[in-house]
Amino acid sequence: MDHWIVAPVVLPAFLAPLIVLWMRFDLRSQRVFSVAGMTALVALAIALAVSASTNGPEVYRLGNWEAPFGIVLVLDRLSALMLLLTSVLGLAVVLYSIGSGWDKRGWHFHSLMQFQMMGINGAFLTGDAFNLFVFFEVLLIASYGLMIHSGGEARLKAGVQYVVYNLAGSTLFLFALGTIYSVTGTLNMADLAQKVAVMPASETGLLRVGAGLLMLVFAVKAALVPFQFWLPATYTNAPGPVAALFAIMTKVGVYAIVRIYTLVFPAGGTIGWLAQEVLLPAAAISLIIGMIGVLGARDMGRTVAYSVIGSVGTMMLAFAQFTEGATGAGLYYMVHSTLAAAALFLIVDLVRERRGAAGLAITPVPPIRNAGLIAGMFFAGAIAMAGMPPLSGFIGKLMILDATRGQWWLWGVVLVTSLIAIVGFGRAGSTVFWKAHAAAGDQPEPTKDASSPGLAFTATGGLIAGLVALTVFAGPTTAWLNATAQQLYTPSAYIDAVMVGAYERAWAATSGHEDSHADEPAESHAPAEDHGTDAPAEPASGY
Amino acid sequence: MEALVASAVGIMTAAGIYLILRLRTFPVVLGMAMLSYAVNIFLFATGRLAVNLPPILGHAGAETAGYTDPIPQALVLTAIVISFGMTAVVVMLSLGAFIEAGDDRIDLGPEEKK
Amino acid sequence: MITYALYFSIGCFALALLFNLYRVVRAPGVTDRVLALDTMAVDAIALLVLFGIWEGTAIFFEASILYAMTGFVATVAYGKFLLRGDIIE
Amino acid sequence: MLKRFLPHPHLTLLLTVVWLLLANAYTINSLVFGLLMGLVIPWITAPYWPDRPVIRNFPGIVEYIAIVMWDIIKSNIAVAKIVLFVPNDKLRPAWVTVPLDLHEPEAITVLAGTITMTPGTLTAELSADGHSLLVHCLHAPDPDGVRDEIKERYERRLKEIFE
Amino acid sequence: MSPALIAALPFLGALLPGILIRTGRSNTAFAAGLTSGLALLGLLLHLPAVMRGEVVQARFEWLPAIGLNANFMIDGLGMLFATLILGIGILIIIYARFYLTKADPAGQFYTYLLLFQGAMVGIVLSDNILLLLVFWELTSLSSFLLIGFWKHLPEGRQGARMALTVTGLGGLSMIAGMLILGNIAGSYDISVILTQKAAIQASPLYLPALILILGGAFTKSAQFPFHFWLPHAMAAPTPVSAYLHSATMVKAGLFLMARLWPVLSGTPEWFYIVATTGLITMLIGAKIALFKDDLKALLAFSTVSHLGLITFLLGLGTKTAAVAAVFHIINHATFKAALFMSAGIVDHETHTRDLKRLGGLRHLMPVTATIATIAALSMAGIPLFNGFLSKELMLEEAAHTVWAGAAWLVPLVAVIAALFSAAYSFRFIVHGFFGPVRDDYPHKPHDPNFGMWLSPAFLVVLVVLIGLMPMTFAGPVVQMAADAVVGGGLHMHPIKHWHGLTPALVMSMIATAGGIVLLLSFAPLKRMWEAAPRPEAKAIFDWIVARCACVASWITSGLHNGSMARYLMMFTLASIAVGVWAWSGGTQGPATREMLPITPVALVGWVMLITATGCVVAFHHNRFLALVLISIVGLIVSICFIYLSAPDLALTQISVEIVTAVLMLLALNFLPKTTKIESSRLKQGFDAVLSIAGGLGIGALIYALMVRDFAFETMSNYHLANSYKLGGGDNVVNVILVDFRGYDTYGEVTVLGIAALVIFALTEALLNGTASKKLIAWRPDMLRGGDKHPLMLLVATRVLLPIALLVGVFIFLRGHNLPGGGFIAGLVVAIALVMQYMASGFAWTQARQKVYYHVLIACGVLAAGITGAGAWFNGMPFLTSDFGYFKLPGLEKFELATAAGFDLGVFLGVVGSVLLALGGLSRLARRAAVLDEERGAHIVAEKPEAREVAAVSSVAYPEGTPLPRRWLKARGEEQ
Amino acid sequence: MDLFWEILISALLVIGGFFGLVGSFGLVKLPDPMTRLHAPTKAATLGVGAVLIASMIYFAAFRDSLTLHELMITLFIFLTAPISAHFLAKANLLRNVDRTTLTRPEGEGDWAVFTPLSDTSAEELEEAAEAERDEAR
Ligand code: NA
Ligand code: NA
Repeated sequence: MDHWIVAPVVLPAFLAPLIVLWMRFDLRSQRVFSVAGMTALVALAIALAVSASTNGPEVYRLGNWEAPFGIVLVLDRLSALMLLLTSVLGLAVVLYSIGSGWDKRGWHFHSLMQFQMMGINGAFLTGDAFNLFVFFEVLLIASYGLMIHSGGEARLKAGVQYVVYNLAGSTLFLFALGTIYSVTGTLNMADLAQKVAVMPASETGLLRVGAGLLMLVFAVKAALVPFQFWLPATYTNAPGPVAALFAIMTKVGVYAIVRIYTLVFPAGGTIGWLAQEVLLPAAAISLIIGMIGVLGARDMGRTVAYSVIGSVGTMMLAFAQFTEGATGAGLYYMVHSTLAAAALFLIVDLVRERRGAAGLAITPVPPIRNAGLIAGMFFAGAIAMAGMPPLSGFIGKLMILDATRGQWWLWGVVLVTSLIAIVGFGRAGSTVFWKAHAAAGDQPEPTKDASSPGLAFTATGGLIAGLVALTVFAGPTTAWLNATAQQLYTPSAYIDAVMVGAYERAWAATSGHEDSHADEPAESHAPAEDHGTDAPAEPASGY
Repeated sequence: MEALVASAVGIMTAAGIYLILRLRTFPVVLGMAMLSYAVNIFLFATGRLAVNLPPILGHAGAETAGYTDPIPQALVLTAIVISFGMTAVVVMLSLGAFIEAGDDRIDLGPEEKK
Repeated sequence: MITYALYFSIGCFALALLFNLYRVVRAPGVTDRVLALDTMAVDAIALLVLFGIWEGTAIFFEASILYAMTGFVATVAYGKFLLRGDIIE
Repeated sequence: MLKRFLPHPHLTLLLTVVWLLLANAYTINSLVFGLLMGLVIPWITAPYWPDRPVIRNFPGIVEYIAIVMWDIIKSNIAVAKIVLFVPNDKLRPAWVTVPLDLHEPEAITVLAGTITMTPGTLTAELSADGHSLLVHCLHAPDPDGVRDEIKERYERRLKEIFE
Repeated sequence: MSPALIAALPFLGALLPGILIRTGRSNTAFAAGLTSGLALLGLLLHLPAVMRGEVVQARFEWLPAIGLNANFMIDGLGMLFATLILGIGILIIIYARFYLTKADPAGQFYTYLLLFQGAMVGIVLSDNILLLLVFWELTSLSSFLLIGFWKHLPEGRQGARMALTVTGLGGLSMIAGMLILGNIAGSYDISVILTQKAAIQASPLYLPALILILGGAFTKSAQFPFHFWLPHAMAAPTPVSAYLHSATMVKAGLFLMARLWPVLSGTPEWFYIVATTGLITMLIGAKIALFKDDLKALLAFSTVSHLGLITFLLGLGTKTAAVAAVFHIINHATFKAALFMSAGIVDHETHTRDLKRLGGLRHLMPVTATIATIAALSMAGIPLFNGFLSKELMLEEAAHTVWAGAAWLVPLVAVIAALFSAAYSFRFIVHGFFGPVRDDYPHKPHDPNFGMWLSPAFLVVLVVLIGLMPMTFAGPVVQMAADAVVGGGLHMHPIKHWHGLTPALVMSMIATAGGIVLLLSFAPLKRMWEAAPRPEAKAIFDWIVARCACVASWITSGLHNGSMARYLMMFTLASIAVGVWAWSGGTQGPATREMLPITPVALVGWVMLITATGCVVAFHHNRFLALVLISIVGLIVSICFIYLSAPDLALTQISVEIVTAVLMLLALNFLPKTTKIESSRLKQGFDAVLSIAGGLGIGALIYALMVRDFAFETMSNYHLANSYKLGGGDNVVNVILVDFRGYDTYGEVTVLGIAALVIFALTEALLNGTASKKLIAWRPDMLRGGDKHPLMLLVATRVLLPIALLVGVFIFLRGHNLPGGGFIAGLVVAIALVMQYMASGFAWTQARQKVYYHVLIACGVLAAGITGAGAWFNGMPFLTSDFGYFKLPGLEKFELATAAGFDLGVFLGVVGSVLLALGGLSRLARRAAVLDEERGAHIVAEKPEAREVAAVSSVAYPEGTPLPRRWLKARGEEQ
Repeated sequence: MDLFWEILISALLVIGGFFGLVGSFGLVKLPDPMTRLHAPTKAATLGVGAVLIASMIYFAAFRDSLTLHELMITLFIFLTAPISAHFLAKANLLRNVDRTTLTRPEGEGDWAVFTPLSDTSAEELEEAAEAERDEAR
């Protein structure tokens, strides 16, 4: 078995406590190890992506227990893609934090980053619904810590809302999981898929409730309307690099929706088109609300934050089609918008760090240091985010429009909101960067502790370069992503990889084990023995 | 018995929802606590109810009666621990916000009064 | 005979719990309520033990120990709060 | 030498016995493990309990416990009677100040605990200088008698045990 | 040279100014010019082939999945436009070198200009409409940068935004149109689309596609009613105006209409939309231009008018009109660019562009005056200049056009437009250059140096040459381009000066004469014009955008108003709605399980739980009381777990309960002790209804679940059967936790550890940030007694600690087989230590702590991880456990399981996390408790300094314990 | 012999139940916080104690498993109950008891709970008490 699959979880899970244990007081070592860890994660993710694109879904049985009795990790194209995206973002963010000095403004930044990676990677890899909850919590709690990194009134108040909102989400998650388990008797996603497919009609009511509530949980993470409320204040008040990292957080929700509603509750199956019926209107309204927010926001951070909501809406419009083509387009747009949002948050942070007391308000302040370069990057980021050519946002939108042909209202929404976003970004950018030249007063004093601004710019530029690469190599990228979509819409490969022979092997292990422990006082365990003998009779209820 | 448990879960949920809709952090935290009780019992009850059949081998009251479903229990244990960690963080966070802001309102004000 | 005694005892402690509850709901001051909570923990331990006898299982004793311990700590914590505000000084 | 490996023999014994009670398995394994714990835990917790008291009169403890047990039973009956049959307006609650001769904190604590556990009395407070206990009586027509009984029945014995 | 390379060259060239600008502006301009020149050269190498009717192609796959490919082609139309773009580009680059001052960032200018040039060349050479879209939008973006080039000018910023908004709008509409068009045609390649005329025009989506595409073309080419952005784009430096807003970019819309002419034109829809729009634009633009005093504004509206003219011609859908359109495109590019550059020279020299302040310049700057006069006469349509020829062709076409049955309408409008056109052209000459020399120019002008007038002079030469010998100098090009426009097979009639006394000539004469009359009566007309109310497009646009922004702001901040209650209300509402809706879409089977009987004790428990819950809600304003009540709920819940066969849960619940209570009390110390009633009765009522709905929903859900069996065999049967055999433990829950689903637990202990780290980090932030001062200033807000460390508690906790630790060890060890385990044990030990903190205080206890809690947490997470990773050495997956039975001499057999190592990790993590978290809270309290900052400095952190504190505080009793001084003295004497 | 154990166990159970009930009844019946403190702390200890002993005997006599866990629990309750009561009494002294009804202890100091510490000045305490009284009204 290929142990590398678990490495994206275990590596940060070891690194983080080691940083706490040995390097608590040594920022330099923390930085070295953090960057090394992130780099290793990138390398790992690349290797896993290569593996996933040549092999089918690969299964890693934790504790050597067969599914559904133990927890399995499953590596397929989609999870490999998410791992890669996460680690690239993580690396950029860590570099930026070091360059901007954010990491030294509070405790445990680097260990929390590693824990954050552990949580996100875990969520992307797991093949078990409850384990998904656990890793959601890991990534959430790490994100709480990162969000409030270095404190301050506004940040803490926004932090309270962020945490409380997500606590409500976690509660809903448990209600949903409980419902699903209570109907199906299993938590493994592949096993669930099998069982849901042959679910007796009498159970569909409750099952649908479980599926519907679960959708909402993911909608909370993805910040889909009406669950988007937590996002603007959180992203605006979080430290810049953290907000950039959070670009992937909404995608965790998106990932979960894509995964669960192609694998476990496929559209048109037992539960009908439940997912689409919920998702499509939510996505459209998110897109509208988000882009209106881009225009209506009075602070640059919020401009970007709302564009994240809008972009999630955009990609969900594609995913909610539940077709292979649209999913491919959605995946492309997801990769693009993650990088674009992260880049924009870093740029916004560059601005904030240099505008001193003026903060991010969309008002003219005398030109900041490196204004030209920052303005250029903002221009590029905004173009990408608004979906203007030539950057990947345009291509993504084009693909989504192409895949949703015939739904004219949807085209209208996408195109009109694009215009609103263009106007919004244009206003923000021209006020902050251009009107600045007309503003009176001295150049604002930048924050002192940027140890190496070059690194910060490199990290930001790197993300923009990523967007450019995504544009230039759109052909091969979409080919890969379309194959990913194809894999998602042939879930049998996933299910087979996890479940074929699993019950038989599991119960065979039981009988094999009886001999090796024959010397044990078995008489005190008579009830267990009873179960052992009669249970194998009905293992494969899902087949 | 099922009716008692279900109604208790429902009432605790209702109490929790009411409290999280308040305007100060403290009642909201209390509401979260109520909700987590409710969800824990909910999750636990998804394994169906059983009296004196703890999933401890060889300790069942009547050996033929079997055991109650251990999976939800394990899940609830995990959930309890996680929600404890979360509660600790949210309590500390709301305290920090209170100290910084001088009040414990949970609202931010329109776009944080900007 | 033991069965009836158990019935009686369980009934007593259940009733006791309700009395405690009354004192929690209706009390002039807060100390009474903490006291009622403390008593509840003690009555709960008794019920636990009685339940153990009823079901013939000794599996609940650890719970009893823990209840005793936590009941005590809770009372002390609440008491210290009433006394000083800051429970860890 | 023995002192070095067994700095708190009473505690070690107590912990070993408690372990056996807990484990409820009276086997060699349990005994060995219990002893091990009995040695290790006092060593770990030593900083948290500096100045562990020296018990001077071991048999005295047994006698004291017996007396207290008996008094608890008596007290419960007495209190039950008061609760059930004495109307509230007939109740004569009283505050009694008990000046202390005991020195050891542990001894004072035991005394205060004993007072609380026995009939109708309850240690409410210690004076700031540690000289006196403030005892509340549920129904004490004769407060001075209560004070004298406490000093005679419990404090004297505790002084023998601890000091 | 490959067409792709021709399009790419300007982009590559755009990189140069950034590098070269340090070596000087001339080098930069030279490099930029060289790039354009190179591209032009490459292009012209293909001229012979294209003239022969060949199409040069280059194809690259970019995004084959949706048919977006980098396909380029050079045909006649592309050749013409590309030549114009690159040729005029070179002239503009030269002109700009002298126009820009030293203060202007010339490097940026050339970068933007070349970006624009590349985008423009890309548009005209694209053989793929999606690729064309990319370039199309790029021109919008680069023009945004160029218009806003002078960042300090508000007009520049506003003009840039307006241009971006309007052309962006068009671009988006065009995206939709192109997607539809490509879909009808089955390909996005233009060369393919152009062959699909029948299919396209027959498609029901033809009209939507047409409108959407025209939306792009009209906005770009400033057609009515989108014409208003163009004059405001004149805030750009003049070279930009000359290049983008007269010669090239605004012609992109025309190009597009010409490009798709073969497949889109010829239908009534096309005619009525395009021709009408063109005609109206022509008229309106000309009329407004006459009354503009700003030279550039006049030229801008004139451009609008001429663009309308060309649009009108294209809209007619006839081949002759197409020829006229192509010809006028060339002519307009030459005279209008020359005019803009002249206006720029005037501005540059006199420092004003206001016609009212000018006049008489022909004496001071004869060269400029000559150039401007020739170009303006061409614009007016005076014979011998090229403008005359194409205008004649237009009037000829107009004369034969019947609009909705009215034969007189189009000719009439055309004549009026031409008349205005003549008038403003004359005004440009007369008011600018004729008349007496004034003495009040803002700056005394003279002719600029050679470099600045070279470019317009060159264009004016073309104006004259084409005007004189059209078939020699323009004929082949017009033939080539027009042939491409009409889709081949064009037999062009020669362009002649004299066709006899045609209606066109008459109309032309009327126009010229009328123009002169208009100019003569200009002053009264101008007064009338200024007196008349007229819609100010910019004001309307600004109003609309401001309204939109305002509404957007209102929606955004109204929706996201920071009210958590509303956010959570929406959350709840949506959850209930989706739950009910989802349920109603499925079926619900009847009950299949027998219910358990309700025992009296259970009923009592239920009553208590419900009462306590109700009281929490009713009394939640009294926070302390609410905590007590919550503890009761917790107690009952844990008893409920015991009753329902979940001892592990009960133990965990109750021990978590107590730690939570301590935590909440620590926080409540600072927080207000009561919650004021702030919500209105209405809100309370609504919240109550919502909560009850939510409660009913969840209650009904769990009831419905409990009355039915699992639809399939639950997986836990396997766990029950194999917990002992394969997991080595009797406590199935524990075996699940540490073995079957140990990975969950791994995540869970991590969560706990992270929580503690977060709390610690937050504490540090509060202690070292602005909060620190607030903390020091904080004063207790409740009654406080005097006894910090009550003696009885002190003694009791000291006695209890060893026993509690023993109990912890016991619970840890038995967990695998009986209720217990690492988590509960960890909590027990933590609670035992918390008791020490409560009794003896933070400093005293902390000083006795031998291990930092950070270390415990890290070791816990690591221990769990290492146990899990240990399996790798056996070649097994992460977290694979093993167990065995061992025997030591003298002892009985005992079991050892690797899962215990995992549980140990959990144990350590829990102890460390709980204590680190509580410690954080109490450190805040310590900071608050001191009256002066000095003592605050001694707060013990998880830092090496803690050891020093430990050394200091070796006293047996913490400060503040009520110990008799007498005894202390006595003890001191004893020692 | 079994009958003897049965009677013993039953008696203990009845006694336990009785005292448990009386303790909680006292909590309801007695007139003021100080007197209420007496009832449960004592009655309940005997109540639980009797039940615990009954349980111990029951398992030894009828289930053949001598467990002494119950002793542990009893020990624990007996050790902790006075402390809880003490704390609540102190809280009562601070909040619910008129200070003038108490005699001051002999010697220099006052009762511990009334001795102000360095961290809170007398005025502050007074202010807080004032505020708390307002709150109560
Ligand atoms: Na767990
Ligand atoms: Na356990």
